Amino acid sequence: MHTRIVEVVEENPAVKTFRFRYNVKVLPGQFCMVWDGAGEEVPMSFSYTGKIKGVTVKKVGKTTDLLHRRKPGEVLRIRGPFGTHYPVSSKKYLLVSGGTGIASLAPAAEKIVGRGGKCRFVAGFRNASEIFFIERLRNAGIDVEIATDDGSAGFRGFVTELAGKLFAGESFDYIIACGPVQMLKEIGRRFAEKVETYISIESLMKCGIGLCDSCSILGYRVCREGPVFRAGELIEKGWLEE
Amino acid sequence: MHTRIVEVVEENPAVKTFRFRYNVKVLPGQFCMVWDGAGEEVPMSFSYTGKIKGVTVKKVGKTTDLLHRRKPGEVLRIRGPFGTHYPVSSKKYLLVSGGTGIASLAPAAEKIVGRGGKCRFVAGFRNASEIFFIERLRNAGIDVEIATDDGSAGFRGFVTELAGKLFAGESFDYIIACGPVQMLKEIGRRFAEKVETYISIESLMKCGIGLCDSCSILGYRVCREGPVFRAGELIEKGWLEE
Amino acid sequence: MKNPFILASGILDTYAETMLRVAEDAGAVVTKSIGMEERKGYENPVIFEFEHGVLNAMGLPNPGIERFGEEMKKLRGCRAPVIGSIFGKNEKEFAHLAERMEEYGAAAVELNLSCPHASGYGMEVGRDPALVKAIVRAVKEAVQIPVFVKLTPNVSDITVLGMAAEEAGADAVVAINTVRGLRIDLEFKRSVLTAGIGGYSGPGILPIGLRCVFELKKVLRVPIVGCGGITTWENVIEYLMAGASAVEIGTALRNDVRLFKNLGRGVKQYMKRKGYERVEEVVALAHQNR
Amino acid sequence: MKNPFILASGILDTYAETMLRVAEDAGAVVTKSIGMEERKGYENPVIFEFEHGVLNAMGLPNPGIERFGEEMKKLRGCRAPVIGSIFGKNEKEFAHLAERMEEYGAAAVELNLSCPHASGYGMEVGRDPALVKAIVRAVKEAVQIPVFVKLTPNVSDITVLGMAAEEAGADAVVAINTVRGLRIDLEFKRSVLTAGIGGYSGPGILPIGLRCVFELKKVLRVPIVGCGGITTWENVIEYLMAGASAVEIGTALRNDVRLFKNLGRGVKQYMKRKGYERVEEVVALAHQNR
Ligand SMILES: Cc1cc2nc3c(=O)[nH]c(=O)nc-3n(C[C@H](O)[C@H](O)[C@H](O)COP(=O)(O)OP(=O)(O)OC[C@H]3O[C@@H](n4cnc5c(N)ncnc54)[C@H](O)[C@@H]3O)c2cc1C
Ligand SMILES: Cc1cc2nc3c(=O)[nH]c(=O)nc-3n(C[C@H](O)[C@H](O)[C@H](O)COP(=O)(O)OP(=O)(O)OC[C@H]3O[C@@H](n4cnc5c(N)ncnc54)[C@H](O)[C@@H]3O)c2cc1C
Ligand SMILES: Cc1cc2nc3c(=O)[nH]c(=O)nc-3n(C[C@H](O)[C@H](O)[C@H](O)COP(=O)(O)O)c2cc1C
Ligand SMILES: Cc1cc2nc3c(=O)[nH]c(=O)nc-3n(C[C@H](O)[C@H](O)[C@H](O)COP(=O)(O)O)c2cc1C
Ligand code: FES
Ligand code: FES
Repeated sequence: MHTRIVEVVEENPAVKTFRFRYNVKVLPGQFCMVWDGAGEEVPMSFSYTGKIKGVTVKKVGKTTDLLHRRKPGEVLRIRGPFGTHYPVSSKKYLLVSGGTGIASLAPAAEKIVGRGGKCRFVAGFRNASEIFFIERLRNAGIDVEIATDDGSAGFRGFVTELAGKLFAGESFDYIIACGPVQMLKEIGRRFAEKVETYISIESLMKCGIGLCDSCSILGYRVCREGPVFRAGELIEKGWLEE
Repeated sequence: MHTRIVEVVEENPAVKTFRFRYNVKVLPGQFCMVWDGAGEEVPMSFSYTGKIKGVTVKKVGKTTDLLHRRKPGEVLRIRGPFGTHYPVSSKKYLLVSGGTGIASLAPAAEKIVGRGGKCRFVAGFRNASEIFFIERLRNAGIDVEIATDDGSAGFRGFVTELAGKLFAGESFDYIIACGPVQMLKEIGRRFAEKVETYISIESLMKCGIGLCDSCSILGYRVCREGPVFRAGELIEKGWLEE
Repeated sequence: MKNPFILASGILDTYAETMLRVAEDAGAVVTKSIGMEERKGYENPVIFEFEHGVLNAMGLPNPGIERFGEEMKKLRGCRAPVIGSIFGKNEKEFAHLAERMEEYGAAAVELNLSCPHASGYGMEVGRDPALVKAIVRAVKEAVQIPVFVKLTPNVSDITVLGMAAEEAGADAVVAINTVRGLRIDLEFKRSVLTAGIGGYSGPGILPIGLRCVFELKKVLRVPIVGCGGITTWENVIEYLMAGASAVEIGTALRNDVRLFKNLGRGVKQYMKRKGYERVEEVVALAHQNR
Repeated sequence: MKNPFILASGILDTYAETMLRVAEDAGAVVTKSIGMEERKGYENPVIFEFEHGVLNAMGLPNPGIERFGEEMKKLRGCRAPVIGSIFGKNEKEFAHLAERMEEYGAAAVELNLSCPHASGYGMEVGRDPALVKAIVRAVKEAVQIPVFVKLTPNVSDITVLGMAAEEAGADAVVAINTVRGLRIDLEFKRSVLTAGIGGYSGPGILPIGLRCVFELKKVLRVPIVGCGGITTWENVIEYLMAGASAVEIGTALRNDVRLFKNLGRGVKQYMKRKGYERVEEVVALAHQNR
């Protein structure tokens, strides 16, 4: 479906959020295929799942660079929502994001709190200048802690370490995480055996509808059986050794 | 849809009723395309519109002859229901049939009575040996009078004349009629200006779905804008002169 | 033409009265394909409707060119130009049929070189570029009115046929006629049509029609009339952007004889929204944007 | 083969792990078409899904025959025979690819002479009966395993290709690959696919695939594998009755990786109801009943 961009928000120098109307039910963790008619069609997680949907795009290459030039009023084609979603309930959650991983976790955190669940959120960034969405989360009453690689804000070090510290002091029903694959594997190694752990992974998407096999890992189509997986399921199949 | 014949009733030496399950809402006056996989596919009015549907077939040629050999348990393919239906309400009706025209009028009469309407039914046949469905109608509490060309039963003469007599003595809200085209034209001539008159006409059907024009008369597709027409509508277009 | 919508041949166009009705909203109407002699067509079933469209093998039923004169007479006052569709075995038949159509007052003739299920006619003739050329030449010599050539998609390369038609002087090409198709009845263990293989029309063939128009537009200078699978105004715009200057519509009319009116509204609104004033501005746009 | 359901080439068959998953319910699986060198394929969008099916122009992305050996190794324990699909420019490439597939343990090779959107490959080769013959001959000489030839419907007469394949020694033909098609994006005024024209698959092409199988059955003695548009078990029976001895299925798997299991149940129940014991009894029934 085609939709017009209603708002563009610069989250940090390399990340912009595009808001648009898309009248379809979307669950946190699901993604869409976004096409502006000029660049490539690319997968993006929904960073807003309410009435005005949104995707939050990091400029990393040709297409994301083109997308960053899009202005309100311009048209995007959205296919989706596709894929699995984060478990959302009134239980107690530890959410762990790395970089733009925060984009897909933010709506999950809001939904959990909305359902009466409890969230602790640890968000990792390379440095202070890359931080975004923290205000949004705090406004929703979510307790966020930050980790940066260089210590320019919050905890100095990997977000997985920070998560480990929190986990040592408190008990959680779920851990859900989104970020670079190395981070997700570390999450898997640390927590998957101890608590229900869900992770959202990226993969090369072409069709988005479970047809082409380009996104598959370990026999799972990331576009359909993922992008949100129970970490234990992947680990059983040898994901950590991959 | 395919369905199995559940019952075959011999109505008279040349007419058989085939009953079958067909779980679709059908209104009296509508027809279907019936195919047994061997002969041609032919249009037939629904003579039963309740749970177990039915068509009542007069043997007039190749295909109807083949149909007459079909036994319970054998398969028919039914397409439909197609076309318009008789107006059915709690008003007062005069129903006029000629020959197998009684097949499509019978369910209308039953529905009218079921709705609390009043029916007088005049049924024309060539002779007494061709009479059928009269029991059925009387069982439903409908007052039926018969006309035969040779006087072998009931009134001697055309059913249109008998209808004229009734009409002279009583007032009706609707006349609905089904039978040979000359009879229907006579109905039109006699009554269309005086009372709401609906007639069901036959025409050569191929597609049944309004595509091929084979059934069209006066710019109307009999399979879609018909087979039940308001007589006045056709008369305005010159039907009586055709 | 007051709008780009043309009634396709074979749909609601055997009788003048039905055509007059459709013509109220149409830019033009094409008659049922008419041949030299009366033909009854195949026995029923001649139609199979399913989710993605319709299969038909009518077998070119028609009253023959002589008797069709009566219908053409009734079409004299028609609000839209009447295009006479004709089918024949060879140049001679086509030329004769075209002459009669011209005498009857047809605004143009459309050569059915594409019906997929009548042996000796239609695509059996229209698949051969040399025959296409010969027939178009013969018809062009026989009549003054414009000559449209309706092409079959059931070929390896439709552009070869389009170029043959253009070289021979065709004034426009129409693409596409139905796609050869078959469905089987599981109970009766045979084709759903008496004739066996039929022609597939309706929304399921839209991508094939669009592809053919797109291919033809790359090589032709004469106007292209797009046909096949149109159900919505969006489909109409797609055909225009693929390279069609007008469209023919058949199958979708079964559910709505006034379809053209509704499509017209949709197309107009789209054009207004995008700032286009004339249909021509939309034609072949998809070729510019690669 | 434990059942007549074969995974079609290009769907969920680039990686061994996914194929192993589909293979649990399949009679056989065909690999993604593999060529001489790695190809990335076209840029996104390469897929367009709509009501009547899917258009794709992937551009034959594949790791190249050398690297594909790794996947084939992982497929050694596969519960279903693995058929290696290959595409090349000429006899030599095809023969080489087939040899490698045989070395890798493929149970058969399927020659992709039919992909409609990769220039220099697929149907551009497979439309020419002489080339088809030459390629099939070369492959037959190169390998011992059975050779399947996958045909394109985008031709005037698919039986000519089928006969060429049979004469050259093909052990089976597969019909059909996708149908050339196009859809246009009204906002972006261009094809919905980067490559422009793509291949149409899914339920909308069912009548075309059935028709091709029906036509081929009339002239061929080698078994035919039906393919194109199968979504339900009824569609499978239609293909069998049209003349197929087995079927390949692609597009419908996207919504149900265990589709074969469900289809198998439906087919079995139908056969029981009708008193057939073996699939072969159903094959080509529609040819008997005219
Ligand atoms: C399910 C899913 C959800 C995603 N959600 C987001 C999101 O919310 N925000 C966001 O900024 N990005 C997200 N991505 C990643 C995003 O799709 C890529 O960053 C984007 O496709 C890069 O396109 P490009 O042309 O700008 O980069 P390219 O020039 O193509 O490549 C730049 C880098 O991006 C990587 N990349 C390219 N294509 C993909 C792809 N399809 N999937 C993953 N990595 C890719 C390349 O490997 C390379 O490292 C998501 C990816 C997936 C699979
Ligand atoms: C809307 C509609 C409802 C009908 N309902 C009934 C019904 O309830 N019971 C019933 O017995 N008959 C009904 N008929 C008529 C029935 O369709 C024909 O009697 C039948 O098609 C004759 O087929 P045949 O092969 O046996 O006859 P043929 O050998 O084809 O012809 C015998 C006679 O039937 C006429 N006929 C053939 N085909 C048709 C046709 N499609 N429509 C009308 N007349 C035709 C011929 O002109 C000829 O006079 C209906 C027709 C229509 C159009
Ligand atoms: C019932 C039917 C009859 C047709 N008869 C003819 C015909 O006589 N001559 C012709 O050129 N095309 C004929 N066609 C093809 C249509 O004109 C048109 O090319 C085709 O149906 C595709 O368009 P659509 O999808 O809008 O129907 C017929 C199509 C149908 C469905
Ligand atoms: C995404 C996609 C990729 C395909 N790739 C190939 C391929 O690499 N080789 C091939 O021979 N056919 C390929 N095909 C064609 C299918 O194998 C099959 O012939 C076609 O899709 C029709 O079957 P279906 O309707 O069941 O999908 C592909 C089809 C799709 C949809
Ligand atoms: S992107 Fe095609 S199967 Fe997942
Ligand atoms: S039977 Fe075809 S239009 Fe009525």
